[in-house]
Amino acid sequence: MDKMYTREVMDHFLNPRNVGSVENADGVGEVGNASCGDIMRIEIKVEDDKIADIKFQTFGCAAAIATSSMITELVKGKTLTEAEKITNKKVAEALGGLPPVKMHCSNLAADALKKAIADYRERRIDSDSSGHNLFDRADSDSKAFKDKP
Amino acid sequence: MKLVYLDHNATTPVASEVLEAMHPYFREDFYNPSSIYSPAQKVREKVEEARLKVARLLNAEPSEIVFTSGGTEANNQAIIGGARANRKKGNHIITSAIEHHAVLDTCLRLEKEGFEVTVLPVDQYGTVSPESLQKAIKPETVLVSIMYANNEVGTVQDIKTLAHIARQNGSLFHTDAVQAVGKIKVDVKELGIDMLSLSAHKFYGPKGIGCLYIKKGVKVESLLTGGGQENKMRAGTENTPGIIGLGRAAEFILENREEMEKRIRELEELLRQGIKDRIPDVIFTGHPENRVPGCVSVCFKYIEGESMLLLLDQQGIMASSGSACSSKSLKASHVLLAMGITPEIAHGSLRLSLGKDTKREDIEYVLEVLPGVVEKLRAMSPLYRRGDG
Amino acid sequence: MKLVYLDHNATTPVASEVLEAMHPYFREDFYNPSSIYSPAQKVREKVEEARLKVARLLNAEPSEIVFTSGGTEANNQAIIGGARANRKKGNHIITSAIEHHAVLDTCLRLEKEGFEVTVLPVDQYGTVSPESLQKAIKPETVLVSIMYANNEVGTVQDIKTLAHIARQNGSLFHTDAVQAVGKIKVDVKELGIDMLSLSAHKFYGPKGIGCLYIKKGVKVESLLTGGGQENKMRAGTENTPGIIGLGRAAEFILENREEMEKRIRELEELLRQGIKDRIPDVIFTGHPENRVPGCVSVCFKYIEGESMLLLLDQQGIMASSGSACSSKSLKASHVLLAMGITPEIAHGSLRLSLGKDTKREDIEYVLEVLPGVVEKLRAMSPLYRRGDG
Ligand SMILES: Cc1ncc(COP(=O)(O)O)c(C=O)c1O
Ligand SMILES: Cc1ncc(COP(=O)(O)O)c(C=O)c1O
Ligand code: FES
Ligand code: FES
Repeated sequence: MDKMYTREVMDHFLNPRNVGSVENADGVGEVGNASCGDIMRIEIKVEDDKIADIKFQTFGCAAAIATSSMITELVKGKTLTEAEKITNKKVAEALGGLPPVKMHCSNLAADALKKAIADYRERRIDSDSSGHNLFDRADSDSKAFKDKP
Repeated sequence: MKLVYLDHNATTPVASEVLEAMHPYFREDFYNPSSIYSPAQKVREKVEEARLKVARLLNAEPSEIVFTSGGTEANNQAIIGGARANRKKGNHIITSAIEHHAVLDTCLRLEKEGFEVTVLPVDQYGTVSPESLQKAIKPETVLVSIMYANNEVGTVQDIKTLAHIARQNGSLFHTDAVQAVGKIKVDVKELGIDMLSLSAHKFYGPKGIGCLYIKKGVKVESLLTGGGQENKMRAGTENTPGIIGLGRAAEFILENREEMEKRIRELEELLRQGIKDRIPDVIFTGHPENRVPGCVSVCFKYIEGESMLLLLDQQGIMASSGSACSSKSLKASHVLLAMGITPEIAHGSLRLSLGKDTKREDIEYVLEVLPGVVEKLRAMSPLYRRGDG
Repeated sequence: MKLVYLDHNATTPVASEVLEAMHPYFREDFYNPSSIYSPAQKVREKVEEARLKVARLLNAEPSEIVFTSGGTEANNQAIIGGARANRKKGNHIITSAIEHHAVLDTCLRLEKEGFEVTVLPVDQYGTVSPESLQKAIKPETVLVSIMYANNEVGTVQDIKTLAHIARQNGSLFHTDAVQAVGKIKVDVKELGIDMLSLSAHKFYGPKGIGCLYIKKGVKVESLLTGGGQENKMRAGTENTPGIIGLGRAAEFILENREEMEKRIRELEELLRQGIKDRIPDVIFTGHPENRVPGCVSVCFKYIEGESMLLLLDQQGIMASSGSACSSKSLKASHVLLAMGITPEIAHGSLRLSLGKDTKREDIEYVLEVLPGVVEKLRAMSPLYRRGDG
């Protein structure tokens, strides 16, 4: 795929980093829609306001998989504020660019991450005000899925 | 690396006997067949010989064959030329939901010009029912265009019955036989059709050449105007090596198709059974019986086609998928959607199309590689883990 | 028998380096360049490389090149597509009386669709005067199409000045450069034109491939609809060997044209002078200076072209004549008639067109044979006997 995808895209597609799910995730973000052909799900573990662990699962084309993989690498260990600053453009740049028809795939990754961080923050507020367990998996999962477009 | 080409519905290599037949017409006998001098007239003879061979393959008359630059041009010419030339009959066109874009988009273009277009639905196997045509057809129907065999799922239509309905109604019947010619027997007289498109590169002929069969007496406007070539039906200096290559490919098919079909159907069965045995959650698409040989169209749940293609490519396997990228999102195949397959599943489509040189080892290699590819992608898929979809 | 080919304006043999470049793409690298797997993507690269070479020959951008099945399709696409896409500007088209039928007949087709067509006259040398264009052009003129070099008499137009007039008026300017490319320098930027057609087989490339240059930003409707190939401008599986051959031919021209032109002009002069010296009552047609190299167009009084061609063919000389047989009677060339040549004289036209492989001996042989041929026919001619005409 010398022409269509860069070396970096192919590397992340063939050897995706951080695939899977985080045990007892602190935040979950899912964007996309299976009928449109792409769903991206990002799960994060937060420690000291930093992304201690991050995992993704993606249903989509090679560009979608590569951008998911790349974003997990870019933000791992970063503070939430830093992580939130990652734009779609930056992900695409880190991959050495994407073909024009594939640019929308990179939108998914940054959106999924933002959603995961928002989910984490929401849970803290919820648990702060209600005293519920901060890491109530079942509850948070259902919330994440309700956000599905 | 081992290379396995399983994309014969996209294009085929030129057979060595075909390339050999074409060869002299590039440099030695390069003359313009419309020229008057004897060396050019010899080329003219070869062009007419090629026309005869194509006619023979289709059971048509040589004078009914118009050479074009391929299947797309033949389809455009048939639909635009057929509809415009017979507009006094009416302004209604009927086609089907699973046509190639060269037919579908051309019908939609005519819609903008004031024609009314009815797109017939298909059933779960991709079949157009004669009843639906019977219901849709009306006195103003000038043209019906239904493809012979579908390029994605291989389903073959009952063209004879469909054409009969059109004829009873006095409407022209055209069939896009680009995926049928070379794979199954095609007899225009038996089918009772008015026009048929074919493309050489789908059956071991060269790219850039095809033809439109136009039944004697059927009026069709030409698409390209200029020199009076092809009996005024198609202007432009004849692509002589292409035409002679198409003729030779037609002859090759006439001589070898039956034997090829038998061999390819056997390998195809091996591939289907192997996939069934090795991979769970698969859905085979297309008609269970009425299918051209060699087309295995299958959807793997929870994963997406392009990713599959790229992983297969890494291992030297060349195939295709109905799933394609448009600027906004992945687009599922309009053929699979028309067959009622959900978009999620349609996104996971893979088409493996076999050809004359496909070997048993090739199939075995695919059966070795494919399960791992599907598994790898499923392991990444959020749909798979949750078990929905 | 000695064979002398002097009909290079009709078609040319594929150069050996061009055929060699095409060769791998028939069988080994036969892949569809729209496919995703790496072997197909390598073919895609070659297609884009060819586009770059063609662009370089014309001083255009690669994205401005749309591959077509030849000059005829390019002309049809430019005229129909250009006029339709810009209809809001108006419905007036201007062309000239000496265009190739692929332009002339296409304009007349548009006339039937409601466009108004003005056909500019030419002078005795076949030149379109800028003044006549200036007079004919009006606010509603959507498109002006004037050929760069004429196929029968070789006259070259002042495209730069003509295009300037069109541009000043906001009209699109197209030129049929099928007979110019390969023979003279063609620079689309310097000419300031919007569209240009070329055909590979006129300059040692293969038949069945050509291209349309469309300046960035110029809106043109596609002629063939279907798959989204050629940036949605031209549907159909790419004729990869053809495209790659066209690219190689463009490169060949870029490297060899100047040297070729010099050599061909010398031989042409030898031929002209020899005819003048040996045969009375001849009229050379075409512009005395502004002519493509290698085109000797001449009328022999009292005799008829087809008979001449057949006698020449008997001696292995291949040439052409503007005189062609239609079903009712001989038809004199519309080009010669437009130049004010009388039908009687126009019937006696002969075109000898030289090419890169033409040798001094070939010319000498023609000069040996031609006087006898003319004499033989004149001896039979009632016009000659009577001494009128
Ligand atoms: C069913 C069908 N129709 C038409 C075409 C167009 O043929 P071509 O690309 O040779 O113009 C194709 C293949 O591309 C096809 O599969
Ligand atoms: C001036 C001119 N325009 C257009 C064409 C048509 O080109 P083609 O026959 O390659 O389609 C020709 C040659 O036939 C020509 O000489
Ligand atoms: S996921 Fe949208 S096309 Fe890549
Ligand atoms: S003289 Fe032969 S065409 Fe009339």
